[in-house]
Amino acid sequence: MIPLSHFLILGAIIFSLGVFGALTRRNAIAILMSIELMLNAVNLNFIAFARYLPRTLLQGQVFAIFVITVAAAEAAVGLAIVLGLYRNFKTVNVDEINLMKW
Amino acid sequence: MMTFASLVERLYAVTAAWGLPWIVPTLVVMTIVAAVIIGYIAVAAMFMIWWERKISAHIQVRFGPMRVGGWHGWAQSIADGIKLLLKEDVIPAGADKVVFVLAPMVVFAAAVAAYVTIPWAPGLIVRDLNIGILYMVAISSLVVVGIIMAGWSSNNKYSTLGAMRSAAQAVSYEVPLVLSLLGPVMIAGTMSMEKLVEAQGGYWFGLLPKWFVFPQIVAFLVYFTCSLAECNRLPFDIPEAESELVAGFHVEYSGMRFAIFFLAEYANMFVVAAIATTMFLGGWQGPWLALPGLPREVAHGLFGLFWFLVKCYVLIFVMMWLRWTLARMRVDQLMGFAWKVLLPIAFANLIVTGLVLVLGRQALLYVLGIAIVLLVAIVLAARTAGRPVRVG
Amino acid sequence: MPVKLGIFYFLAAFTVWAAAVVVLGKNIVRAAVALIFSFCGMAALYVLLDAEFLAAVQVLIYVGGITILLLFAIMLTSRISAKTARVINDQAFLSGIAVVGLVVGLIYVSTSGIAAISGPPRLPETAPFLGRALLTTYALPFEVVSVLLLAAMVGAIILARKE
Amino acid sequence: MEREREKPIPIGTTAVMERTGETMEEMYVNMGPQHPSTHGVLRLLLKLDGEYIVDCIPFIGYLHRCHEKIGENRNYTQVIPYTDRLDYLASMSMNFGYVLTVERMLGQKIPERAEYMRVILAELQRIASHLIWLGTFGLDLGNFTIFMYCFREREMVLDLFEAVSGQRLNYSFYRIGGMPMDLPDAWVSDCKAFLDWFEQRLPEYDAIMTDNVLFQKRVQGIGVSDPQVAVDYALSGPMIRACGIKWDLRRSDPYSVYDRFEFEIPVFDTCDVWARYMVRRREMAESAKIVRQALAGLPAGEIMAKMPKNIKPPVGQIYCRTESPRGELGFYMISDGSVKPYRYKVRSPAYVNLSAISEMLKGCLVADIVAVLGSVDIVLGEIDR
Repeated sequence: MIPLSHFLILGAIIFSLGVFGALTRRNAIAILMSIELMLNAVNLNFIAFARYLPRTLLQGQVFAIFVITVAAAEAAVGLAIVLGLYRNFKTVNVDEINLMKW
Repeated sequence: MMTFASLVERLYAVTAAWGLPWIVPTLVVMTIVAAVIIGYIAVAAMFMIWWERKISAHIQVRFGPMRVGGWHGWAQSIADGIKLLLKEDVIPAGADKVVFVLAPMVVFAAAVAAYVTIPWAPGLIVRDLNIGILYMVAISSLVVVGIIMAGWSSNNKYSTLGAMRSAAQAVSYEVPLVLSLLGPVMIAGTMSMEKLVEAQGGYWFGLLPKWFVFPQIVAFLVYFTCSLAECNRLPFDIPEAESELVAGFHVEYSGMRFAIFFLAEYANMFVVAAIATTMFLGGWQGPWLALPGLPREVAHGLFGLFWFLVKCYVLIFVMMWLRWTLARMRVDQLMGFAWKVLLPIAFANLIVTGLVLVLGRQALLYVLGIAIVLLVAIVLAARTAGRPVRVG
Repeated sequence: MPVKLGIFYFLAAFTVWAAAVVVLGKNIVRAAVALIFSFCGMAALYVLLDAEFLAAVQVLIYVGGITILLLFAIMLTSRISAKTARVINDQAFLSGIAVVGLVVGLIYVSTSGIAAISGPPRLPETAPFLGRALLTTYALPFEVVSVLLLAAMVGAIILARKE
Repeated sequence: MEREREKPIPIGTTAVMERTGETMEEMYVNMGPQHPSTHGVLRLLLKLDGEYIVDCIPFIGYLHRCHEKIGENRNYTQVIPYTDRLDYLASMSMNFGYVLTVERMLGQKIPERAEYMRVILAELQRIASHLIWLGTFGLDLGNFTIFMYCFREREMVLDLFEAVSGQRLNYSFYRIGGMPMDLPDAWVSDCKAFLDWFEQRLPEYDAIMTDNVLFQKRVQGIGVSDPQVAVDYALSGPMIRACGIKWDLRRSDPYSVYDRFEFEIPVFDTCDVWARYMVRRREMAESAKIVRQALAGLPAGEIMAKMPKNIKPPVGQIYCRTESPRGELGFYMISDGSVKPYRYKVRSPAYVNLSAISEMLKGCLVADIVAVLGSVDIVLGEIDR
């Protein structure tokens, strides 16, 4: 039996990688990808808990399904926004899109 | 003669008796199964290529390959395969080498992985997953990833365009495809390929086999249409349209890598035909499965495999037949067809199936349901047919 | 079983490596390809956790849907074989510190306290259970999510279309 | 025609791509000169917005052979083999136009039998040319089978031509003043047998192409050229008849003995690829009808008029036009009274028809290019000359 902590640590590492990417990547699509990574890490934790918690009713898996659904919605809207940005600014690098900054 | 699963069990028992960890027999079984599957894919694909050439030739009033191997050029595909193997391996200078090399592997791996849950005969299945059909659909969707990788990494505009078309097409057609497969799943109440086939045993009124194609004829047609699109076959072959995009995503590929794409295409054709056979045409169900003269297992194995392959290859023949008779669709028509025609039909079929399952299994209701779905289909088809085509 | 643990380590290393390529890779398309690999590794981990249904859903939706969309958007917005000089913005150092802190904290939490839990030897088939749960206990969230999907679809169409 | 381009597009498109920062949203694609459906060495520079065509510029001249200049350095008879190579899919029609021009300059009458032979061969050539067009058009649209069907029938026409002239592609069979050889024995009955066979095949083409909904949807409503545009661009042949304008030189400006035959001029007014397809499809049947009538009325007698050894047309100029399978084939010639033309100019139909392609393609999809280009029915040999 693999200890639960192994999955949690793996989730933590991937989540942190996702956070790092979301904070530092310049390309908006790369940021979206990092966010997907974070959601996946969360899913991993949910499913791990659903597997390991005693008297489980698989709430973790149910929640993971919702997370996947939300991720799909997020990807669709996010990519539409990226396309809109690209059309207006001719770039998808978020640090060059600084019209609202002063 | 035993079922495949019991053979594996015995191997496990033997190795466990020797004191080896279970990973050893698992690896042995995996290697053997993979070798058998890949061998089957290679041989079957070569046969299908030769077959397609002969069929196309006879449709087009010519003979096709006649020389290599003597009898009707049966060895033509082998000769072509050897030629492709011996060709120089060209990677374009501007290509992204890692992705370029990886792409055919992804495509082929996805095609091969789908063979795991094909129920060849009673008991003859590599692994009867309880999510079998979902697994097959999911794994098949990986092919598109490989196609996009190939298209992008070639650094060629035609291949990139082909890859983008392919992506759009695959994403669109996956939706009605999955929805159409849900009908049989709902009736059988399982996603396991083995149990789906078993659910189709027996006869209605003593003569009509209980295949899901009869109550789910609409779903079958939707699935078959979508599967043509999934395999990039004509009339949905726009990702690799020779006359528009030269050859689409694999325009820069040659030699062995091209051969792998080619092989994967035919392997995929077989996979979609196998899914259709399993879900709609009763899989290995057929007469003589319990032939008195033979032992039960032998009859099951032989005739099960026979019926399964016959049904698969009939479907493949229909795919080839369509390819050599129809013209290619246009990109926008293709997308419109998926979203405006197939998807509503698939939904309507799903709703009717659900209603019938909940309200009772009266045959009358089935007929009524089919009539409604057909009506919707006809109305939709008539509407799209009557609509003026986009200008400018 | 040590073999299972070995498989886990292999999959974990593969997934983390792929995720690292996603986050740190210079080439955006390669990052997307790595994302696909990391999703596949994730799906394999789900299988280890007896969640075959979710593994298949993961492959179907993430690999077959979301990453394809991502690749599509990448091809629409960046040049073929574009190589941008800088992919990381100015906050790299600060973010690095913050993320190291985060990962240390998370690992500390993960290893202390809940490590002893161990579940049933094997979960039964989950798909029928999930289906029932979604339409009974979780019917309301299910409907809410479907409305969310609809809203997202409408929003995406409106945002992406040209005038 | 007002076409706004910020920057002129140089021949080397890579330079443009580098400058404009190409993305997939707006990009330049070179279609050809090596492309399976540009019917030879045509090159189209396409500006695409996704899959939609913003602009299209044809580049021609990859097959330029100085046809006109060569013609000015040969005597009148020697030019005939060169005209074969203009439209190599309709060499008989090219010969016909050329010899007719010289004969008109000379004011030469030719024997009846030769006139009938010319009409028969030219109409058979029209059938063969339209068959190639139909086959390759099907190929462009992804229907491979029609290609083989069409080539099967074309082979029969070529067999007939071979029996007459000994050649299968570049016949050089017409002579100034008549025909060099008479029809061989049993040729007339062979030809009739072919027509019987061919007219039965036409419904087969309909079954696989015309009645196919997928095909109809592919070709209807795309590549529209308004009648005004068609006239402005001086389109001719099936291209203009697909715009609802009944313009066929066999009727509008009759030459040879065409005024003696009963035949329809198919006209369609939807102006799209479908209309061009239908016009050509019907023209094949009409040509078969003409050949039947000509075979029935084929007079006996001489096939060559008495001609001087050196053909020296009187000083002057002439423009003579005939209806080739692709449209108005005009030959313009200035004679200075010597054995060679002083100026020799060809007005080739596909060249003129192709010039309207950027008008027709605007707003179409990439996939429509092949359909529209196919519907123009180009032969690079006569475009590039």
